[in-house]
Amino acid sequence: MNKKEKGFNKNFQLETPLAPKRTRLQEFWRLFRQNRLAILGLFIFILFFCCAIVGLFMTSGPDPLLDPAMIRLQEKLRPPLAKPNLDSLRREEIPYLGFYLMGTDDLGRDVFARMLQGAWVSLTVGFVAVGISVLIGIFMGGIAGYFGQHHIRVDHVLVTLVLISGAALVTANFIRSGAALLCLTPAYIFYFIWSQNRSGKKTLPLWAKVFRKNAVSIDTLIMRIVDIMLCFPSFFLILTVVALLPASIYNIMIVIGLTSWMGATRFVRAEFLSLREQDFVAAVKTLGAGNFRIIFRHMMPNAMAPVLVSATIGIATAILTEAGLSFLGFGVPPPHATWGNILSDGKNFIFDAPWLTFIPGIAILIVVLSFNLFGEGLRDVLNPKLRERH
Amino acid sequence: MTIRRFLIFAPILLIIVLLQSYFWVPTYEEQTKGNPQRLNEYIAGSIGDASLLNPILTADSASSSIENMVFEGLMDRDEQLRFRGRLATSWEVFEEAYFYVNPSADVPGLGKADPQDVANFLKNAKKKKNAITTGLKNSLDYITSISVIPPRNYSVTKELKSPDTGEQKKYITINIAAPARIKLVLNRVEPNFFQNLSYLLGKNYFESFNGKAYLMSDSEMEKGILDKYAGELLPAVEHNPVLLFHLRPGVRFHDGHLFDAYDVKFTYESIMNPKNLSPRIAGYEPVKSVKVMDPLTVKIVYKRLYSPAMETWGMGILPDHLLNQNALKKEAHRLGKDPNTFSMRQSSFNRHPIGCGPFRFQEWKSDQYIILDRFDGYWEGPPNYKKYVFRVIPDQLTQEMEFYAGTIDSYDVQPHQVKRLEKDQRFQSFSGTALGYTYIGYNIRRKPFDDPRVRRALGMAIDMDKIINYVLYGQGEQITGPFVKQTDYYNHNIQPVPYDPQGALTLLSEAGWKPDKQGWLTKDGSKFQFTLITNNGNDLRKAILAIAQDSWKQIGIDVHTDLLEWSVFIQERVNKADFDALILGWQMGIDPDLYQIWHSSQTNPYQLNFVSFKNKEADDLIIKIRQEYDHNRQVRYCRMLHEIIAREQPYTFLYVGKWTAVLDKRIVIKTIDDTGHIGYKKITPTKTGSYSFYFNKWIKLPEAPAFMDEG
Amino acid sequence: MISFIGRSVIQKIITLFFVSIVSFLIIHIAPGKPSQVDPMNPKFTPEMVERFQKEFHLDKPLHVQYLYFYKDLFTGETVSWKDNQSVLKKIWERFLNSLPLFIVGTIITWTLSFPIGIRSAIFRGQFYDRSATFLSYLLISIPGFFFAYVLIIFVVNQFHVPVIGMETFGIGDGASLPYIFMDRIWHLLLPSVLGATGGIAVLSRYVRSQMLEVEGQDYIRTAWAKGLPPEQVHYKHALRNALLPFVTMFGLILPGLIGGSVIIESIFSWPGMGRMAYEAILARDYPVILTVNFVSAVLVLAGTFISDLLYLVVDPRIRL
Amino acid sequence: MTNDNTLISVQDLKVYFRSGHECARAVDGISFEIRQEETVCLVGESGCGKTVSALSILGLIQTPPGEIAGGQIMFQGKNLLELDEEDMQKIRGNRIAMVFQEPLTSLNPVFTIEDQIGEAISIHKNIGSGELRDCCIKLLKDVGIPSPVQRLKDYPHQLSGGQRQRVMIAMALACDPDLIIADEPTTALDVTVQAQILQLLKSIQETRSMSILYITHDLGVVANIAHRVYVMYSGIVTEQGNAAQIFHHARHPYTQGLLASLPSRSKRGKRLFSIPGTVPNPAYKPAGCPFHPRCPHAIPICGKEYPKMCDYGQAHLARCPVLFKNSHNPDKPEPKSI
Repeated sequence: MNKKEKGFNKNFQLETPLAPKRTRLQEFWRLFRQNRLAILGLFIFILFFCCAIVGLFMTSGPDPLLDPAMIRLQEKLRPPLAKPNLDSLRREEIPYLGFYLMGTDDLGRDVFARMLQGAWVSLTVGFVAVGISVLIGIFMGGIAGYFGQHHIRVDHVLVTLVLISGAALVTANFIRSGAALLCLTPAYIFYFIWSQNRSGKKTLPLWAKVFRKNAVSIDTLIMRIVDIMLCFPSFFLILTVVALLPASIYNIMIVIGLTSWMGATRFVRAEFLSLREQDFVAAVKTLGAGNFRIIFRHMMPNAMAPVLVSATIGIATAILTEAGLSFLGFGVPPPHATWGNILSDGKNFIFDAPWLTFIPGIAILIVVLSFNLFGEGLRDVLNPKLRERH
Repeated sequence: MTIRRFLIFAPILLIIVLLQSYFWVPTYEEQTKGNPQRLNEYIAGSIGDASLLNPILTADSASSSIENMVFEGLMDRDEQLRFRGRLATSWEVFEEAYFYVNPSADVPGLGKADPQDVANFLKNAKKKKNAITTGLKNSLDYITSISVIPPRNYSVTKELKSPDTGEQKKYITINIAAPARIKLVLNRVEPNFFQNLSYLLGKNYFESFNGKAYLMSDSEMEKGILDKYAGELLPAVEHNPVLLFHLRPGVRFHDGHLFDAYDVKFTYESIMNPKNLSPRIAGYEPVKSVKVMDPLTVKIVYKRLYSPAMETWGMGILPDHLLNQNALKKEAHRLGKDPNTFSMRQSSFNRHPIGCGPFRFQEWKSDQYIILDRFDGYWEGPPNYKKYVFRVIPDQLTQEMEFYAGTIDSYDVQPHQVKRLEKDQRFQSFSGTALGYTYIGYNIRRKPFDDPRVRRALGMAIDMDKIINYVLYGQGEQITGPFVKQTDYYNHNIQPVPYDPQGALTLLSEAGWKPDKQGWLTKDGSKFQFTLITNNGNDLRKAILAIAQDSWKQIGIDVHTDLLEWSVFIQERVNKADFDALILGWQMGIDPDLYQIWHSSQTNPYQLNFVSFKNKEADDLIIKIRQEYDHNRQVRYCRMLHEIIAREQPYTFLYVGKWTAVLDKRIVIKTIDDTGHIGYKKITPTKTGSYSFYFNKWIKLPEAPAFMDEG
Repeated sequence: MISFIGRSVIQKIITLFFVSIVSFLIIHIAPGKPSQVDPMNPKFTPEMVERFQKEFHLDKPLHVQYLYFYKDLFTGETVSWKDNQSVLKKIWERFLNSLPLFIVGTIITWTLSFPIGIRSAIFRGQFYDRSATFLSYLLISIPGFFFAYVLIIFVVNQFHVPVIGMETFGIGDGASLPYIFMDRIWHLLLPSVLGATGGIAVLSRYVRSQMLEVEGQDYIRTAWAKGLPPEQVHYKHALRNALLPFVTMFGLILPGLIGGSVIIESIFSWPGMGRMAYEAILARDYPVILTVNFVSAVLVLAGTFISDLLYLVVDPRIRL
Repeated sequence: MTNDNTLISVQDLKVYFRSGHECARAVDGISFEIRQEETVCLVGESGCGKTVSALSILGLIQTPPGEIAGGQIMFQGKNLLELDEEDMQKIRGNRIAMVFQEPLTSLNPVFTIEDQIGEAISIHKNIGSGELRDCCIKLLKDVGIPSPVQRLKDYPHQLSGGQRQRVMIAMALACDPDLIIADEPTTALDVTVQAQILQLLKSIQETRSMSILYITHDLGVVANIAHRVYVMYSGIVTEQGNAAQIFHHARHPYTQGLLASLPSRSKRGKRLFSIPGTVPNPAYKPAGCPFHPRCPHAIPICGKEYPKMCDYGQAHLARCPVLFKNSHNPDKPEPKSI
């Protein structure tokens, strides 16, 4: 046998050279390309993105090429492709294209210019809102998934409650009692440090023991917060908050973001919980990597897939939500044009100027559709369970 | 396999069931043309539902439109805007004037006089008829009786008003030893009465009356505190205008109960009852007393001159027998509620109202419809329509489609649709000038709006014609002042602020605003910039916002705009006067009382003069207007006030809108004259543009009639 | 089992408590005060505002208001500030209106999405699957109100029948019962289809992915190897397993009872929950807003609870 | 090559899996036959195409992405590849049954044992429900499950691994098939249970006189159960013969490597041998002999020419011309195994 062993080919190649090596991205692209609908979605998405960028440059600045705010009352409700009536317009009022590509609205503003501007604004609303929700989601989900078993002690809860009620009292103009409560917190912290230094091994009094008892695990806490948030019907919550706050584009983005992070939190938490148990994390841990490094370098990239998918679809949802709010009069206020408010403004003219309804309506439809298809494609590709079977 | 079959057939079956329902549904044709019942119903559409059907508890327009049908007031205004009796057949307006005899004053030709002497002196003066001025002569002529009220002692308890609103309330008991008083009954209201009388009794007779001298307090209070109450408790002179209503006999509520003067008194008391939280309380606060003289006569005495008084009695009269203390207690018992806290607000009456109007309440389905049936016992004869239906359709567009389909009878046309619908052969359209106007208000507290030149210039920069033509589609008129344009109070001589951007620039440069290199107006190194706000949900205001921003940008003013939700807009910005400029509208009554909006005392937070317009002259006129009962004099004051406001330009008055409503052409006025002959007339709007003035006579015909006067 | 239920109920009650606090705070801290009476009415004086505030305890500190409100709520005495009607009665009325919409919508969603999703999974990657995918995404991508208008205009112009409201206006007088019933169904059709579009799309996608997941399992291969016909493999073996998560979703549709879409209800003049809540928000009618919120939170929690229980019942693998 | 008592013969079967522009040749032209009442083993490393061949016999290859690119499977005179789906169903479970690798996941978790066994019977046999139950009980008894009546109402998760595999076997036996394909039925089980299951299979094969196609990578099992053995590598059969021939006179370097890597008493204390490298990616197989990159005897021609089957007589064939030539060269001694 020894002889034979020696006889085995020494020049064998450990890895078969014939299978081409691909990076993860290439592999991803190879799979993604097979989904024609998703490719279509991506294509429209890129087109939309370009439009939005081009639109941003063409419609902003001190002297934009296409001024979406330019009011030409005498040119109102002109149908698409109509030529402007040159006699009645000042020179700066003549549309850049020489005609109204998508007609004009009830104030004679160029719908094309407004659509271009709206593309960027709608995109921003979608991205920022989803960005906020994804950030919160990753943060909360990450903490719940990674530090989940850590416990919050009774005194933490009490100190937080005292802090909050103190702050509330101060804002409600009961400054003295509020300040007293606020001072209690550092006092307790000092006491805590002092007693720790001093006592060492001495037994603690009963109340201190109660105070140091574990009240609730971080995971439970965060998931309960998620539960609480999920108890509010989402559109209704958005509507309440938007109706109560002064209308502004930022409020809308923030509100949509703040009310839609629960999904991302759950995804990230689930991924983290399963990743944490996996061998490679244990391996990294034994190598002495810090929590921060483990989370961001090793776990986060692996947990991103479902978040990415839900983010893509979230952008589409945000655009639709904004349109719905616009319908109720709580959308992004002027001077920002969004596709949502162009559409809801236009609906009053559905019999007199149908293009004001149909152009933004169909535009939203196409863009949201492309986002959804793209997201679906991503899901297929990123989902390892489905991938194996291809 | 069963599961698979089920999965395929269930949805198909479902779809079939759902779709086949189409064949059961009556088409619009069947509902309108094929349904003879439909001709006897009038269906109105509304965006919002009514809240409560009780005229004293609500002030929203949806509720009012139903309340007007179910309840009837003492009087209303006719086509010419004159008062017209409804539940009251006639009324008298006169005055009871009082003054305290001033023992310290010298009456010319009488010296210091006791009450009886003064009374006799006045009687003689009246008889002599050779007064010094015509004013005095007239005033004396108006007097119908003179009497002396002997002195009397009484005490009142007052809540102590302390400036820093301390938490504890203090009360003070004041003993009053009131001197003798003379009561004069005038046959009309004369605001200048005492002024004229002072020619007779001496210039200082009224002014020098020292009310303080007659006040005493038990407690060791400072004198100064007592003095504060002197003017209130013992005013030297007092006008007590009186309204005496003679009520229509034999009028019945829908439940058959006879209407009488006690119902009027009850209605007044309900409004004043703090438990009811009536939003109409302000209009009745000047009432001193409501007295039932006999079941068909009610006398309303006012504390002071208050010319809008008449207007307030158009309010629907509530049935005493259904809502008084006893009735409410019974209802509370029935519902198992605490009778002591149970108020009219909780009563089920508010959802099943009973009045004495032309229609009786039938059914109310929240957010769906309210149905009223005609009241056959209506005193003026029952209306032609058998039913009045109020449908709630919250979406404008679907309302429009329902109107086209014939399931709503009227539709309030949006400005941009007027052109299309006016020409439509199926409909008759009415238009008129609205009672409200839209304006841009400037916060005069803030610079640079404190300068009338700036305000004027801002107005000059806006091309009103453009707004009216393009935003309102011609459905509006320019307005120059705060009065209702179709009334006499409106001063038609005042020219609107012209559209003149160059002129605006000149005015602004007079005020110190010069263009900088980029064309922005600056003064002392700071740019002319401010924020213009309005509420959201109003497309016209939104459009004006954009236009104003654009026009001001043209002359170099940097304007930011903001749209706010209504209640935030009102409560956070308007009420707290936290704004630079705003676009808003006022819905006006016909009465020219402008106290709340323009008087300088009304500029505090939560008051309506939020632009802080303060003008001495204007203040005087405003007071005079609300005290003047004489129409012609009132008109004169109003026109003067109009002039001042137009000069000061605290607002840029924009426009008063024109409303257009379309009705099915088959709806006409049907009249039956004494001989029983039936005549049909085309519906024509009244002077105020109310096309539904003769609503009780309306009826829908199967075919549109051809009238001679039709073009 | 009992300890699970007990623990879960206690947990839900605590959550509910926090929900009540959060919703109370959101509403009260946000700008804008309730306006029972139009503040722009010139006849409305500041003294009256004060009196209103007193009447509705708005002058009290927040925690007292909180106690007042929830005391009223639990004794059933909460009344709307707008019209003094009992809030619970109002909600019940609206609930009855929303109910048929909800039921028909849910039935449409569930009966349609299953066949669509299952067939997509069976014909994965083929034309049917692709077009179903495309269509379902098309449906969720249309802005709801735009779609509603297009549909309404189309139906009204083509068929000349009313689609607005809960029934053809005035059908109550004189029509026989089947007519009234069918008329109701017709009026339910468009709004519930519109309400269901999103649901169909999402649910059918979910059914598809669940089916795909299950179809890849070994026991499906076993079933094939037994020589079962494809129907039985797909509709018995695969479906039974794919159904598990959906059984639990039955619990989660419970909150939909009180949801109701403001937009669809406004467009179709449907006097449902959504619109009442929306109008309450605009009028700052706190009792109504808070009660709706509370009830919906209760339903959400009850829904999750039911779905947990259902999972226990349905999945033989889980035993406590 | 086919005898009269051949039950099934697979000839030149090719199964490819396409994905995009790639084509994985999982089974690349294999031929084997199984005679009646015979246990045949298909041996090879994981990923060499054993399971795919088995599945393609039953027509369970998903198309797409899989496709049967050629060959035929003759079973009782019919080419299974040409049968339509309906006829195929009549064969599956009825004439040919299969036992899978993972008893844990191969039983449907939501149906009871009775459902799952009974289903297999009722689908192929016309049988009343009472009879069905008896059948199930008998089957369970046959496969050695204690107290079968109680077990009937159990769900799979309530059984142990060994019992589940017995249930699987019972299911396979349900219709008295002519051939049972057992795809690594013991891999997931404890060693003791493994032996029991093997014993069970063996006894069943003897008592019921059926054929078994046993797929495994475990040569120990092969030695225990097989009458004849096919060794597969990368989608092709590299060597075939009866158990003795394969174990004692392995002719293919791959088989030799496999045997060398078996632990045995004689090798105690020595380092265990392992074949270097891994099975090639089925989409990117090397040209010529697929084993040549790992082969100690490889010569340049191995990388160019596809090797032919070389007949060593007595139905012992191996696909290695190099060793065949060597063995017939009198200069060199015949390769000798221990």
